[in-house]
Amino acid sequence: MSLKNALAPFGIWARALARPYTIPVEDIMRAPADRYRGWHTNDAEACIGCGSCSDICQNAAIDMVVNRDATKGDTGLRPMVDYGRCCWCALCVDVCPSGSLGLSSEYTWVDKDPEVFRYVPGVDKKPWDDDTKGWHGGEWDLINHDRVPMSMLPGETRGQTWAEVVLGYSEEEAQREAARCLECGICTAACPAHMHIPEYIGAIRDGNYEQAVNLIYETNPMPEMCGKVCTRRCEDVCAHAKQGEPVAIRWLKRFATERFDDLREVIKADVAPIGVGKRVAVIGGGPSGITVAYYLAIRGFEVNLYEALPTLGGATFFGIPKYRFPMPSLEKQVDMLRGAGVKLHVNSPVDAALFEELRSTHDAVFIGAGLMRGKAMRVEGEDAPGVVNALTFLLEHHLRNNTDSDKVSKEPVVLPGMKVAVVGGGNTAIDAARVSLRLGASEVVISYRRRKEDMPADWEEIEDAEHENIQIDVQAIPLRIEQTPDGRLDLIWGPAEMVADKPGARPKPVLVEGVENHLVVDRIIGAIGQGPNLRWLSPEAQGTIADKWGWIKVNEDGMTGMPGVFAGGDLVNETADAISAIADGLRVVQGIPRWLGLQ
Amino acid sequence: MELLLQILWSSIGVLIAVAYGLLTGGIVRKLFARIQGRVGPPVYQGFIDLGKNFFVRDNISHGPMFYFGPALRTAGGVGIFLFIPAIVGWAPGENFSFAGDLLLVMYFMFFGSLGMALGGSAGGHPHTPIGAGRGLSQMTAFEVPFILAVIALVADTGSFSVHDLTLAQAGGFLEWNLLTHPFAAAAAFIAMLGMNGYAPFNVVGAPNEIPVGPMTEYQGGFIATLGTGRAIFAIAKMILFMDLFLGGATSILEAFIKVFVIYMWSVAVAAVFPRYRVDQSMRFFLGWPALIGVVAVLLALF
Amino acid sequence: MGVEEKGKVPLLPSGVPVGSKPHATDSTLFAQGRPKPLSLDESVAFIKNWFRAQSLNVMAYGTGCGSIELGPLGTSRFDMERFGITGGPTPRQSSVLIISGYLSVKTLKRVIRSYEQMPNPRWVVALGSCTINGGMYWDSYSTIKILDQYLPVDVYVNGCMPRPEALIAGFKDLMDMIKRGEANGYIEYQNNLDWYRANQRKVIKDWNLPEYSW
Amino acid sequence: MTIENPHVEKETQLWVGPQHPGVTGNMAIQVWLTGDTIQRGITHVGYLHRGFEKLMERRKFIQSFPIVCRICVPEPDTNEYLLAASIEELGGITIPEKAVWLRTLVLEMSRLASLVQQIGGGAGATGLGAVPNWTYTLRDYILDSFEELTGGRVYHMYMVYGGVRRDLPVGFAERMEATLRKIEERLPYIDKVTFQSSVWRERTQGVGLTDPAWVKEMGISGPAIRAMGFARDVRRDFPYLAYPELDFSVITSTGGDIYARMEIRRHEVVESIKIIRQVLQKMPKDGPVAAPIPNVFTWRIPTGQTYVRAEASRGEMGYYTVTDGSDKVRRVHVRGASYVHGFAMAERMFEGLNIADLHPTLVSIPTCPPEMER
Amino acid sequence: MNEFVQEIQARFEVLWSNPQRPDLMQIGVRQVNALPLLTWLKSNTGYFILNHFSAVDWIEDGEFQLTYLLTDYAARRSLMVCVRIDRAAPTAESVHHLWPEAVTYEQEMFEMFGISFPGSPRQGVDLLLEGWEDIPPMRRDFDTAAFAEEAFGFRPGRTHTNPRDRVAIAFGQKGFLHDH
Repeated sequence: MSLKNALAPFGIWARALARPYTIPVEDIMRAPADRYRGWHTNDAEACIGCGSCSDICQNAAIDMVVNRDATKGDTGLRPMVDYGRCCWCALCVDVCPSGSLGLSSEYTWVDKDPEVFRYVPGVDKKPWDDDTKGWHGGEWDLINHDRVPMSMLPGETRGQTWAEVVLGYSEEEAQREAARCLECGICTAACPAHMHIPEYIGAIRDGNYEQAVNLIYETNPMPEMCGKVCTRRCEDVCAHAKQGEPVAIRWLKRFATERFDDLREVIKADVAPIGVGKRVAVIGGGPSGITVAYYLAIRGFEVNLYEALPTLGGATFFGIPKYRFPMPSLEKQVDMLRGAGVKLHVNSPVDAALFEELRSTHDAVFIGAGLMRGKAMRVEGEDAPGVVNALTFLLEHHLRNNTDSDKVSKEPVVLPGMKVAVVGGGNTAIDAARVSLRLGASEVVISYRRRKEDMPADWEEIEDAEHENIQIDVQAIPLRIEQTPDGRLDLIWGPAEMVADKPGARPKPVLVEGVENHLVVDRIIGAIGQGPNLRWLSPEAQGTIADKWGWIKVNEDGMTGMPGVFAGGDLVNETADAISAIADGLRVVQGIPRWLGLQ
Repeated sequence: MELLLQILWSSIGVLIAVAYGLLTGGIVRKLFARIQGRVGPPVYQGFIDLGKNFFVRDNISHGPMFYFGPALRTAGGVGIFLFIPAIVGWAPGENFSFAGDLLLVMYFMFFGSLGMALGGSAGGHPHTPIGAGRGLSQMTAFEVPFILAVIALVADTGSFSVHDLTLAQAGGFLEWNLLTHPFAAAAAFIAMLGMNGYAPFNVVGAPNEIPVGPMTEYQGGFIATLGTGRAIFAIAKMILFMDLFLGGATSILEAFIKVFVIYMWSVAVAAVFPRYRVDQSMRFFLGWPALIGVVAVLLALF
Repeated sequence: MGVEEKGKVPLLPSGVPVGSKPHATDSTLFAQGRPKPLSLDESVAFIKNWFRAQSLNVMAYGTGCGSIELGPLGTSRFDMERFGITGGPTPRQSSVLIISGYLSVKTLKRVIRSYEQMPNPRWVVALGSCTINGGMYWDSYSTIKILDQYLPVDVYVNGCMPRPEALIAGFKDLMDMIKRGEANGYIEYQNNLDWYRANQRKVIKDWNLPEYSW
Repeated sequence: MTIENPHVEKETQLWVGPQHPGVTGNMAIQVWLTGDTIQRGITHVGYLHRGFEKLMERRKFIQSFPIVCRICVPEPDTNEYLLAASIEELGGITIPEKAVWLRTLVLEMSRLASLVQQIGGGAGATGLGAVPNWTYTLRDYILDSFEELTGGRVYHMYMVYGGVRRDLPVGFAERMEATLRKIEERLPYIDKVTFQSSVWRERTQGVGLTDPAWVKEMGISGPAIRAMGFARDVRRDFPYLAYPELDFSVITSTGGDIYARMEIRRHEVVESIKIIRQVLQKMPKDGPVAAPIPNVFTWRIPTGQTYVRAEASRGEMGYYTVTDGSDKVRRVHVRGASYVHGFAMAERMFEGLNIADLHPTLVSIPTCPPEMER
Repeated sequence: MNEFVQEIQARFEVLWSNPQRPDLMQIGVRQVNALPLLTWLKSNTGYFILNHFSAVDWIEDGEFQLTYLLTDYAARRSLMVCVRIDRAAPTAESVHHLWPEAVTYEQEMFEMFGISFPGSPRQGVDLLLEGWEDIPPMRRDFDTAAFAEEAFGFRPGRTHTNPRDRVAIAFGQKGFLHDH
């Protein structure tokens, strides 16, 4: 034990004179690091109550509690965090699709009562609510926001061909896309037909496509149509849409149905044959008519479907061009109807007499005739030759190309090399423009009264149209049409400026006086909109079931004022898209048995 | 009558000694904290701890013998204090030094530890006998150099009375035994490290081996008594060392300062050394400190 | 050689193989009778409470993972000693029992034994989320979920695990409560000992405790 | 649970029980004493048993990521890395370059914090009050850097499958350098009081001896084996992460006693500081910090099993992970270094030990009870 | 590594072998020649350190799998020996005479899985649990959440509404292919 070792330790007495390490009492509660994970904060408005945070939490610390009533894009639930369970791992923040949940950097919470350590962040006021420091989403997210890209025909060439533009997912792509789904179920609420979306997306992810198709057919008899042309309300409210691209629900539905060429053996329905011996007549082969026919047929009803045009499909046949919804997939779904035992009567328009006869011979009648009257532009010079309504233009085009009906001239309205102007901004206007482009029109112009973002057409359609370099003139109000000396047409239109309407509605275009522009074209197609056409009914029948503009009024079972007569589709609801027509059909499928007392 | 007056003064002396002991304990805790880089408790923390221990509600006792532990410990400390002159030449400060001598004082020193051993063992906790065994064996080890130093001093001055030993050093600090009997002082001061129970010889009450040894079962009021006992025991020993080696004190202030300085010696060592095991500390004390003691005795005799 | 090599399970002197002793019920080592209820005027004595609050002894028993933060708290960075809080090596010398997080059943039995050895007044501070509703180990088969059922808790400090700063806030809260005379968990434990004992008996099956043999 | 010693003669049986300031963590040593020397000792654990492996079998992969770091409190990051590495190996995920360096940084910082704490423990066990205070403060400075980098003080939950969750904050390197300099400044003072102090050397030299013959029988690792002269270090033997590109030396010493083990730790602190400086200097400046992983709600990993190992401050730690094609782990077995040290080796070291040296020996091995019982 | 597997193959029947990593080879052997293989590996190959020993519960196949991991630190390689034993009456030979730390592994596996190792010194002694009366907890058929709920109970007062049900109730989700 050398002397040096004995004396060495005394050297540390110098430490006694130095400043102590201790943090002084007044700043013990020092500010933590910027990204310290403290108590939860939540933006109750941005939160959609999808429950992803509650599912990911391995301590079952987060309960979804009712905070407000459920709406289309919000389940009305808000996460309540139980700090008797939480471990501050912030996985809930990283998985939050709307990025509303975050952790503040506050770390002290002392209390005598154990029940107090539970609160709904963003709803119960806490001192750390507006703390921007702490752990917030965005830097490293557990969910991936971008969608699996869909392969499409290249922009320039697709203008010339009728081949389908969207090519569909491969199996691997579909499973990868389906794996993105957080299964929160908000899309089910937004879909008018309330399809079992998370379930069938899960089935696709796990690879059992048969179960997926069966789940789809639970509420939708025309899934391939929906898979190609639906307005996708579900994708607008998808949890991913908040901060990234929503799950491609429509394309996944299409992928599932395209896996099977003939769905008849695949779909297994087991419902009680309550309709045996009962007869139902369906007028109109549109989506609503097909839904009523199919679901009643599998329940044993004897269904007679009357369709004025040579094929079924209604607006989905003549309103939607074949590069978006090819004939084979329509035929496939019509085969399903035949498989279900529905007697189809094509090329047989119903008039007042046949309607009365059907009412007497059938226990119930369903009117799903759709909007067959194209609205006029109500502009002076509209009756000049070369001005045609978009509805008739598309109807004749599809009849001419896809059926051998003799009621239409072989000569198409738009000839190659012509310049065409389309007035209107909806899906029909876009389709009319793209069809005339494919008919060889040298140049196509769409003229619309409001701004581009107000166009009711699907943003994907507008993008595709612009890809095919179709020019869109916005804020143009048509004034009058005149004939130019060389037989062409001059569309005279005035610019409009937008005036705010009542809150929530689109702004109203108001004409700027005194300025007139000229647009010299060969053909003008009016796509202002469509209206109901019940002239085939007897006047007193029209009086009982429809209002003065021709819209049919129905109760919650879908029954009109006339007992035994049901109605659905674009004639009844104003949303005027296919899935709402199917939803009306589904309501009637429940309504008829209940009215007949068979339930 | 004069005896009654002396009893009054001495009891006041004891109270002052306890208060000063607790105060010094607070200062020592502050010093340890400072060297550890901490702010440390307030200096009066000793009094608060004492108060808290008194106010503990129920004292779990293990029979009558259990009470004797702290009682004997405190009695030992008070005994030492009463029979040595705190302040020489001033009647109240003389206490009862005329009645007792160095042997009685040294008996009181052993008396405290024996009491603790018996009391603690009554507690029935297995840690206590091990702790007591350690305490007693370590005590015998550090008593050897101390006794040799005392023998050297007594041999030199010829009387066992502390009063006489102190008077023998009167006349300036050159006369202090510290300087006149350096070897005896060295042996005694090293032995003092063991007596105070600070590191490197605090294995008896060390918390992380056998938690607090004999004191395992004591709580509440017992610990309060033990606290006062330790306070008075420390101060009394310091006064004894002051009387034997630093020429006693003629005024209260001088007593306070000298006691504090002696105390600082054991604190200086304690803050920087870890603990010896019992056998190591025995080997240490019976090593060169005992040798120095023997040399001191030889010097004193020849 | 530390490990028995005999390959035969050693038998106890009573002939019963080691480790398979039948589980005793409440052995005599746990408090049975209910002590006399304490008079309430005791707790209005402000002086006594002031002294008790200013010098707390935390029992040196790291029952859960939160006890790692007692290190920085007790040492120089946060230094709880400046508030008069020191460590108590054995239950006898300590007045605060910190349940620093999850509590396995095996530890619960020792904790109860230590808690009952502590002299009154004694307090329990519960750290972290595991003592409130099970924390991360809510579905574990060996940890208790609600500490309240087995021991009276005076202060909860939340956090997984609570930082030393939060612990200091917890201790300040406890000291204030003691000074106001509201920290009476120990009175509640004594007054309804049967309820606590029933909950404990539901969870602890083997009440054996190591006997010290000479 | 009690184990009676059938052939009791005149030995005192004592429990250095769970409630004891002199036991690292929460475990109990049942010792038989004659006087002060221990005849035989048996380690009892189970006081911190939460059944991690059972819980992980009920949790999806991403959900067992936060629970894993709770296994060993002084050094949580080795667990995080090992689970991430095993799931990435079975799940076929490669992590980006920057994540490799960030993980190495976090592992070394955690190792440094744990070593510094163990040095404090080693000194504190023998009765020194000053050193544990300093080392806990130094460890606290490192925890501040952790808090800044990972968002958590003790539990970092930072190394997730595919990489790490956040990049280096701005100016982290300078602040880390300041912390390292504080540690280096304090080390000489620690040496004065421990390695150069006569009393401490007497308390630790020749105490708590380990026998080189055990190396053949038991899987000893870490400072315990390096104190016997075997240069065994997983970072060198089975290199992982960025360790192949770092130069550091494996410290060994001879004697196999407490002094040797503490000396190794003392030099490994210097090595760790050197490594951290290298990592901060060589770390690529930009690039992603995490690779994309499948949707965590439905991530399935095909059947497979693997054993991944890493060098924790206590020795070699390994994860045996088995997946069975479902979205949960079939089995995870956490093999910590203390599993061997605490039972087989410790019980052999107790023989002939003085009861006063029990705590310094346990701290010097060291034994980390939650790692032994999970 | 493959030539080493051939070497083993020569002596004992190797059911399957899988080179998981360059430094980790996994082989499966029958229970009957597990102990001889381990003894041979320990005595005359570099793999004499038992790094890790644990069990996996393959409840579907009605088998436990014992996994021994042996490491050769000189060659810096590991060998994982997997042995399948029957689950109904799980017994296996003890290896504590080869490696002393196996005592603890076996003690834990008896307590956690119920695999008995006749002759293992501390079999049956409680290691992790005390007074455990249920089936060994690590077996797959032991449901720890149900046990926790029944034995300890959770703090009342928490309500959870599943977003899916709330959406279904609010908007009447029905299927038409089946009569719900």
